[in-house]
Amino acid sequence: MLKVENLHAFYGKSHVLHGVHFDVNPGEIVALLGRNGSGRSTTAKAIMGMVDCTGSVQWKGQQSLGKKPYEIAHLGIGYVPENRDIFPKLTVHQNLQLGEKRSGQKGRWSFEDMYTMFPRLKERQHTEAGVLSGGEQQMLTLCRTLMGDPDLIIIDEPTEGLAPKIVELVAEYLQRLKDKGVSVLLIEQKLTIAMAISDRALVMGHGSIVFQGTPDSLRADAYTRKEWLEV
Amino acid sequence: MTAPTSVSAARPPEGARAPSGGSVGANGFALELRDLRKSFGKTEIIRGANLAVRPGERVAVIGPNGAGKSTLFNLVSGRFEPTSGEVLLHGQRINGKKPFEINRLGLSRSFQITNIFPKLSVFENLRCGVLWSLGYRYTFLKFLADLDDANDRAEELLHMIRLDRKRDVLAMNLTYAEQRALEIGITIAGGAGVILLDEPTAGMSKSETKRFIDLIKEVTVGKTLLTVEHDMGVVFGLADKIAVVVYGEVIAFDTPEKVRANAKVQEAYLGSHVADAQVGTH
Amino acid sequence: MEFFTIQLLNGISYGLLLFMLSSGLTLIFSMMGVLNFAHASFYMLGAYFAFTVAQFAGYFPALILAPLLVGVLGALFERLCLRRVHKYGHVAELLITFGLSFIILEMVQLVWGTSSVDYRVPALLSGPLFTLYGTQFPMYRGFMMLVALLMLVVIWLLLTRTRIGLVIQAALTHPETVEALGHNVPRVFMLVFGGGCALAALAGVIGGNAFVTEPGMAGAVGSVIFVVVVVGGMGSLAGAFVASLLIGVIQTFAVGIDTSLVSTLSTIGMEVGPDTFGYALWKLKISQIAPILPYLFLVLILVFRPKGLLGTREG
Amino acid sequence: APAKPAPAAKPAAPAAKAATAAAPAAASTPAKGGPLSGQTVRIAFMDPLSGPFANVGQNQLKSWQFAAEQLGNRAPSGVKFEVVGFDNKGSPQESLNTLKAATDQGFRYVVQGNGSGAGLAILDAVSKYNERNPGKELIYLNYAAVDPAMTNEKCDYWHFRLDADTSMKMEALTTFMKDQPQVKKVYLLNQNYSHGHQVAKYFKDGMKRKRPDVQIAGEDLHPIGQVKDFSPYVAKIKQSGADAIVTGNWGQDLTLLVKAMNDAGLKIPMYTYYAGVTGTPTALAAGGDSEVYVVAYGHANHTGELGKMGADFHKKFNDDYYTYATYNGIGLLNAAMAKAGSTEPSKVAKALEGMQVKSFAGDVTMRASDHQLQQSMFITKWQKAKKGEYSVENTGYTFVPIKQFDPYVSSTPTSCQMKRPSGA
Amino acid sequence: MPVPGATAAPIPAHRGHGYYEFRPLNIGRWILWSLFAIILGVAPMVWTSSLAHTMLSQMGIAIIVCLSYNMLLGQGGMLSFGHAVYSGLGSFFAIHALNLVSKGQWPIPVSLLPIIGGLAGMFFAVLLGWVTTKKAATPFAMITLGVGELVFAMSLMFPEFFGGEGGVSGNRVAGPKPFGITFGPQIQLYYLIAIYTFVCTGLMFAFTRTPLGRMLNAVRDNPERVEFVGYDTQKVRYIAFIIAAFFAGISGGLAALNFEIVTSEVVSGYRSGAYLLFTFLGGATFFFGPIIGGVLMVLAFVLLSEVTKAWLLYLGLVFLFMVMYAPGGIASLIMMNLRVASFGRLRELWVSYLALAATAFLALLGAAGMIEMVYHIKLNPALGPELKFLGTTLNAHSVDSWFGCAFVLLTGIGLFELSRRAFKRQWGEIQSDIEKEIKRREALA
Ligand SMILES: Nc1ncnc2c1ncn2[C@@H]1O[C@H](COP(=O)(O)OP(=O)(O)OP(=O)(O)O)[C@@H](O)[C@H]1O
Ligand SMILES: Nc1ncnc2c1ncn2[C@@H]1O[C@H](COP(=O)(O)OP(=O)(O)OP(=O)(O)O)[C@@H](O)[C@H]1O
Ligand SMILES: [Mg+2]
Ligand SMILES: [Mg+2]
Repeated sequence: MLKVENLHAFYGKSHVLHGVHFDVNPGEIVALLGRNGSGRSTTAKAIMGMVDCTGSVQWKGQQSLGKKPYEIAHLGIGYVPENRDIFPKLTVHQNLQLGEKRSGQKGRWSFEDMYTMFPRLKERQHTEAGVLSGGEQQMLTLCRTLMGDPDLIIIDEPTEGLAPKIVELVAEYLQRLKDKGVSVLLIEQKLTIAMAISDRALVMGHGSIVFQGTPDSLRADAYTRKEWLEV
Repeated sequence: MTAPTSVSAARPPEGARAPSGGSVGANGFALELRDLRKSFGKTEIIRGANLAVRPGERVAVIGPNGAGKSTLFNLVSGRFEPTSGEVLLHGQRINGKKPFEINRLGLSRSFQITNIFPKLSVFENLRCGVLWSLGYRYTFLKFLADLDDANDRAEELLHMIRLDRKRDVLAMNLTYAEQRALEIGITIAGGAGVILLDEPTAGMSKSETKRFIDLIKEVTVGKTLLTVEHDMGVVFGLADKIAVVVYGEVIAFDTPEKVRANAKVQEAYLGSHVADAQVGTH
Repeated sequence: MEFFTIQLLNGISYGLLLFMLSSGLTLIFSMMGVLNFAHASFYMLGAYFAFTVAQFAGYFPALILAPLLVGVLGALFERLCLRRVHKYGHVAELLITFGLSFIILEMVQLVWGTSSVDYRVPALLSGPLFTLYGTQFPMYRGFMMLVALLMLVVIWLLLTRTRIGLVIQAALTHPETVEALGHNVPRVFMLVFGGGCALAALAGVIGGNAFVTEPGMAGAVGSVIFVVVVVGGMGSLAGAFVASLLIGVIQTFAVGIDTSLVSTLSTIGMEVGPDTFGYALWKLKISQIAPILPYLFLVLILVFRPKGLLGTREG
Repeated sequence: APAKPAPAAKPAAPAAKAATAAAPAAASTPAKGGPLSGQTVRIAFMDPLSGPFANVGQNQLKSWQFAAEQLGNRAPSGVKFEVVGFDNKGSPQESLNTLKAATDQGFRYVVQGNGSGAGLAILDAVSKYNERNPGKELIYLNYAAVDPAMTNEKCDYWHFRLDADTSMKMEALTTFMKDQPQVKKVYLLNQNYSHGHQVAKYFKDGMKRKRPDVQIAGEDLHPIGQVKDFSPYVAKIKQSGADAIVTGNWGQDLTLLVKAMNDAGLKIPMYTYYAGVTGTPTALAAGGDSEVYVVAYGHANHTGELGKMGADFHKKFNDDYYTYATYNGIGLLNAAMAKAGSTEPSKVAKALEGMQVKSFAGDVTMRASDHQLQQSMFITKWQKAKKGEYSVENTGYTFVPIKQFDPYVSSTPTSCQMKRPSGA
Repeated sequence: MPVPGATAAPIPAHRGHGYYEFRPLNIGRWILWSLFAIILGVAPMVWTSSLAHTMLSQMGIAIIVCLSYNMLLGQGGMLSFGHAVYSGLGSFFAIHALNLVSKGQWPIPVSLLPIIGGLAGMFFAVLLGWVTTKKAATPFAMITLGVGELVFAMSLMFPEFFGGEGGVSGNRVAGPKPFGITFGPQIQLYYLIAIYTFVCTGLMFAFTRTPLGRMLNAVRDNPERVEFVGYDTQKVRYIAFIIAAFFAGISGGLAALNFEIVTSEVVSGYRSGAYLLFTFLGGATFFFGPIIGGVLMVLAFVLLSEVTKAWLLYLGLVFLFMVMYAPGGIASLIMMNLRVASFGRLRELWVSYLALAATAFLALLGAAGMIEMVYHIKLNPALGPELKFLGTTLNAHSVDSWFGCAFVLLTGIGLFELSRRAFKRQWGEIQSDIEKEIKRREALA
């Protein structure tokens, strides 16, 4: 479904991704692991058309590289950025509204689904998102993207700042997404959870993919873990 | 134009850095919350929190998202004013005081979202943190370059947070982890005895977190430390005591072992196996 | 009573007029955070365009065409200039519109000359609408009030029935994220800026003949429209509306008040004479400062309520 | 303190450009030549040529250049005049810069009129310059700045005013109004600055003398240029029961007032100073019929040479010639230079004192005691132009003279204690 | 904050309290300041006309006021629309003081009157500043706008103090005359202004290196955090506001001496706007930017307007393009090139610069020719179609002139675009080389 080939990305003059190859199949959770600064977030941004890049990104057989972020979003890719870019002056509900690509569109998810998933958000529905607690903001970003009804969702560090119990909940929900036919590209720091729910794991190092395989094979691969994950 | 010198606020840095954890209040607590409450509009977020921290203690504050941990910090540090209840710093009541007044009384905090001076160099960032505590106030009759004590202290801090090499880099050009380190650096710069850290290791990888914990331990020797954390590895690695905040109340305040064993905490927060797993991987 | 009623009517109609002048600015300033110093210049362009169009096609086509033309110009300016400087922050945005206002002024003087043009109220709308206690209320004024109210409704619908307002406010802090959610942010910005300019021009079409169409007309409304927006509160359409009416009414009634501090002081038994220190200030009558009251109001509001009357943020 | 002689290092960039303005004099010029034939006097014109008041300044520059071209180069002196524009942007401080630029370029004659602020600045600076640079004196011809102070407490030997000052105009106006029996209650509405204060003050003084029965129904001062809507003032005027308005307002403060009165249907006469200034007639015409009187030293329907000049000016520039002071200005200089036998300002200034020349409305005299030109005054009325009357700004309206006063009527005393340079 | 010479010198390994350091950059600073002093001293000997002297005097005045404005804008992040209130009130008080001196009622030498102006500016800042600086950002900007409008309106209403339309005039030849210095001749006054300019610039620069100056930068960047390191942000802003007003007042006092007349225009919004525009144009992010801005302000108002009637149009266009392409002002352009120079790479660029300059000049020539023709047609129709333009004669009615100008313009633009692309590539390469070099040095350090 998503096929990334020979992707190079640049921030101005600095070359960050050096030929990334991987793909994501329908209904699959793929974990993208790696150390800080290895280029995982950049990969996500490159797919979304948010950084300068060359190479090829094919989405459902169509070249999406070179398109504008909003065009890519309309093709069905959702993106949850890593630093919780909630819109601080809008209410929680308005944040979610902005997730919809067209207002009032019918997709897999409704506002109610979101509020049942995280009751906390329902309580805070009419507060400015800027005053939400760190964790609440994290939940909000996730839901906001889901409102756009994507077929693939790229999530950058969704569990950061979440209480352990909520982390479990998120893991559970990611699996539910998968059941609904949504593919997930999960960028994670917390190995345990990533390994537990993903179908496949990718490890990134210095801007390229240095390992591809099942979580089990990664668990078995002590070298990769030591060299590229530092656990 | 120099601000009036109020003697009580001027703290000799050496004294503050000495392992005393700041002066001790009448009742022996460095920081005490008494039935603290805070409402935003109709919603009461902090519903009668009580906590008493002894000087030199390292306390981890944990609790579900939205429980009110950051809000507690905001109340204590003067960002918000409590609706009712009391905050005592070294036995002195500080509710309703402005952040800068509280800071001058010896309490300093870091932020959950990095909050530094992006267009100043690392060294300048630290020096800004140092100035007031050395009594320089609003003066414009002295050159910064001549303030030996401030410069030395800033250099020392620079070394402490291991950013020597980035001395003259603008803060906005630092990597995330470096910015977090700087955040801590500014927080401890003024030599406050009570330090509040809000999720200091968020967004860091395991190895960085580990390094960072060591750093925090090192720079807060002898101080009273309160830190919010979700990473149980950090919590158990750092804290002498744990305070559990749920729904705006402190439901438990005890040693790590006892807290972990506490069923109420398990139910409200830890969610059994993840906690174990995390602690395990550490 | 008679005086009161007439002044109330005057006050309300002046307030609505202020709202008409500033509605486009409210849209742009509140939504995009751009202090558009060229707003009044677009207002002037609207008047001049209408003057020219009206010569060929009549007033009512001009009422439509002039705002459209100016809207397109505004959108072009956003596209070619403003967009580039967005990343440098508010001061840069402000200065580029400053530069633009110079250019528009010079262009207007080149095309239409340095003097006023003979742009008249159409015959259909001239004459009194009704007469109250022997004072006429002009029909054109009624028309202006109507248009101001229409503008209010249209902007309100735009902001509440569409998500344009949300998109823009969100984009102020995290434009990239908004785009990643599937919204074409640059286009929305362009449309809003163009729309704001078109509103300014509409005010110009209507204000140009009610007042005077001359190169100085932009400068004349220049800063008072900022007062309206800021007093009302950034980000608040309702605020701007309330502020307009309030300023209109206060200013109008102040004209009728001939008391000064001297007279107030003397009623409480303090004698202030020409030798008293600052006598010039004490003897100032309220009516004398009526037209600058909005600025006083602005300062007081900002000191005691920096968010403005109904505002939600401080800028 | 002798100033360093200033070698004009900067090339005179704009001077050359505008100098071409003086095209060969029109064929109709009577009596060509004179004793100083062949000499050229360059006059620096300093008024706003850009910015909000550019329209007025541009018109006045053209008027000066036109008058120089038409009236120069002929008897009695035969001197040719060249008028060069300097843009002072209406600002007193900028005027001082343009004055420096002009002196650097060797100009010895300065004309200015648009605004007493700039006028007083120039008056003061010229005085100081002449004191500090003996032998290189400048003459300042003021053609429109009407602050009475300039010929009273602040009067200066090197300053000559061609316009009538506020007090003189008010003298004429009150003399006219005293004979209007229907005027019983007057409302004074003025801009809150020195000019507005003066209009109000001189009106009250004059009326008290001439018609003590006339009441002041109300008096308002409003901040200059700040009022967008005059309807509250109109309501107040109406409530006061006034049957006439006297105002020194100009620009939009005047036009908006007239419009508001029309809108409210308040039909009472307005006595004004500045309804004739560029742009105002257009705005007045667009506002509909109203009863507006203007007091001035001239009007739109002169006949004779001035009338012809007006027609030619209109043909040439498609603009109105209303700064008739240019006619007197050039005439006075011409005569004074002939009398002095020189174009040297120190001599010309002396000759100008008490100089009498023929003008478009009888003789005018430059009063020696304060350098205020004594001249006839007119009250004109704004109305639809009949056939043969001059259509002001192509509006189809005109200002018709309804009363002319001889110079003595509007002559006001002066408190000037002129300090004359030794030997003058 | 990156001030020339402020850029990092490597820290000496041993930092003792002896402070006997040899910092190479201090030499650079000495040179810069000496150069500044020399320029101030020599300028009137190079430009000798009386217009030039008054312009140079005004430049000194403008430099002080723009620098003081930049204390607010560049260093404190406070966008003021009412700075002229303080310089202007300074002017008024100084001229009244001057008149008292003239009358012999005040025994103060004329040379100290600017300080009276400064104190007056300061006094009003103390009075009005507390409410003004309560907030930063938009509320601050709008309060200054409101206060500015109020003061300006008042200045016209109170002729008793502000002198009405004619303002207040004075004669600077007054009081004692040490060494025969009367300040009558412009040149004497110029040197007084030059001394004030030098000293004030020095003081304002010194201010940037003091604790308060630094905290002001911190308040600009992150006011919230400042509160948590013990400082009251409002107080920081307030004190800085007062100091800025003091210097503004000094410049106002000098202006009073220079013009010997003060009218209400000095407190007008136009003035404040001009300070803002030209401070920005000079460059608000660098200390020396406003110096350039001040010089340009005088050049624009006095010279440009004499050269062409279209000066406001040119000014508008300059702002448009500067904000778009050099938002850091001229100072930032200079600093960018200095940086390249310090890595020894400037030499490679001069061909490109030459090409850029030549082509830009060409384009400008064409554009200016057309603009001048339009203005000529509009303003001087009666003078015939011919006009002089930079030594040639254009005919506004002839196709040739228009075609010629258009041709020059288009050729200029075309060539400019070509050389711009080449330059951009080259510049990019140099920049990335420099980045690499910096990284390398960092790694070594
Ligand atoms: N805006 C930027 N400009 C320049 N360099 C950048 C920028 N953002 C990231 N980089 C650099 O690109 C590299 C990859 O960054 P990226 O954010 O993709 O890493 P990551 O794997 O997501 O790490 P993290 O765990 O910190 O999120 C890093 O070296 C980083 O310094
Ligand atoms: N200014 C405010 N106005 C309204 N509600 C607020 C405000 N500040 C905080 N809240 C609410 O108070 C609650 C507690 O927030 P707080 O940030 O203290 O949580 P937290 O315990 O730090 O959680 P996390 O671990 O997720 O950071 C949240 O629900 C938040 O939405
Ligand atoms: Mg990342
Ligand atoms: Mg929190």
